[in-house]
Amino acid sequence: MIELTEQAIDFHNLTESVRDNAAGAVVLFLGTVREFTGGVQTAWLGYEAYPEMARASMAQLENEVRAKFTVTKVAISHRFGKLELGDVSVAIAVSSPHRAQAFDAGRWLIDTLKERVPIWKKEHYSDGREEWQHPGLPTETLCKDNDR
Amino acid sequence: MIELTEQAIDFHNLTESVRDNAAGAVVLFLGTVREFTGGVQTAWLGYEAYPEMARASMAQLENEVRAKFTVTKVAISHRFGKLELGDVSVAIAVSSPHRAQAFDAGRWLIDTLKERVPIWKKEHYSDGREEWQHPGLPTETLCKDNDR
Amino acid sequence: MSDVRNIVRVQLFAAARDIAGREVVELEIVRPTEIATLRKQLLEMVPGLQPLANALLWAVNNEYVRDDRVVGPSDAVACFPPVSGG
Amino acid sequence: MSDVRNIVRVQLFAAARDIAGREVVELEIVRPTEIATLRKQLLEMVPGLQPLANALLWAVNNEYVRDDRVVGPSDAVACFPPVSGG
Repeated sequence: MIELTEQAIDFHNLTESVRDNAAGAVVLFLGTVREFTGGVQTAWLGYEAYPEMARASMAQLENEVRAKFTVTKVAISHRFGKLELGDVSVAIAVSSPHRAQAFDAGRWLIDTLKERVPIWKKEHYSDGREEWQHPGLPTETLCKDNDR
Repeated sequence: MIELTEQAIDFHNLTESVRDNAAGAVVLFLGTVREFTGGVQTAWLGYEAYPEMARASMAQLENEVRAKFTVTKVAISHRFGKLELGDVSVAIAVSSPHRAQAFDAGRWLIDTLKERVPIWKKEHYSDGREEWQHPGLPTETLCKDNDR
Repeated sequence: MSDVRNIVRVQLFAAARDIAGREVVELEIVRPTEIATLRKQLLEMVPGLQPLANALLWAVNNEYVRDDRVVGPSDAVACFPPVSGG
Repeated sequence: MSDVRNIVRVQLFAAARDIAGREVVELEIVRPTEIATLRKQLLEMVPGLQPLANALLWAVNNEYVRDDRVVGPSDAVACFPPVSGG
């Protein structure tokens, strides 16, 4: 199950969707909006997606995780739009006959999603600054004056 | 939060209980009753606990995981009694500022719980046999005739 | 005091309880006694536990203990086969 | 047919879209053209993207592509900085 949504992610339903009598283990990962990063306070986050490619890319992750690991069921949901502190930005649920595979598959999915799926977050700090998060790019190329 | 219960585990509530603005990651692990193990079909499982020591032992796990990993909140619930196929026998939820620590802490908790917490399961197979699961003990010392 | 006869109650679980046919075995001790001694007494009283003897775990007051742990009548003592929760 | 002027629409996202001040840039091509050529045209049209140039990623029809990928006017082309979802 692949989902890209502007609504709050129903991670309970996502977890239920991967439960299966063939599985002995379920792993759920939630990414949540953290208030402090290295002493800097976040007020809220804006997530932007390239929707068609993000959905295709998440579906591709599901295919690849099935090829790499022994998984029974997989569900991935990513949220976009404005997220407040503590909100769930991404939820990944995996079931597997055995727990080692469930943990490894869940970890591979979130690591690879963060490398590959075309979604971007913009930090809105409590001091009013805002900054796109583009790993590898120097900050000064990304900061815009708020009035620009 | 530590729980030993004969009721169905409310893993949604357990997950909510570890969410925190200081955390960027939540990992939930569920152990569920699998139907087939090496071609042998399970009908149901009976879980027995030494309740006082199981609770003390799970509380000790919480202390140790906090010493070993950077975790924000921890919740562990184990069920006992009769469990049907697909039921959740154990749920472990961990939050952490960063995802690697959340995964590592969750995995350490379930691995160590299985080694240490005094709870035992008895397989009730679909062919009517029943068998205590005691890792390291030869099966013949554990099988009882049903009429004994 | 050294000749007062005391009772240590040993709680059994899982296959050990099934084999013994009871949840508690009462062992008589003359004075505070090591787990190693209790083990010998338990196996004499319940010979059916012999096949599990080397694997049996012992706990006192909710903590695992070794053979040289000394226990008295006020301790909560338990004996059980390897755990399999999760 | 080789002299028909065609338009490739390049979708921009995140900081690239903010810097360009628009969601789509239309680039004129004479014939099917490599991404490397589109990149040059895009940077001429939007010089503000220069500091991001080496990091920009390109996708055609929802898949990442390299500089030598050839595209025509019917392809869905997108250009954006490194992703940061999750």
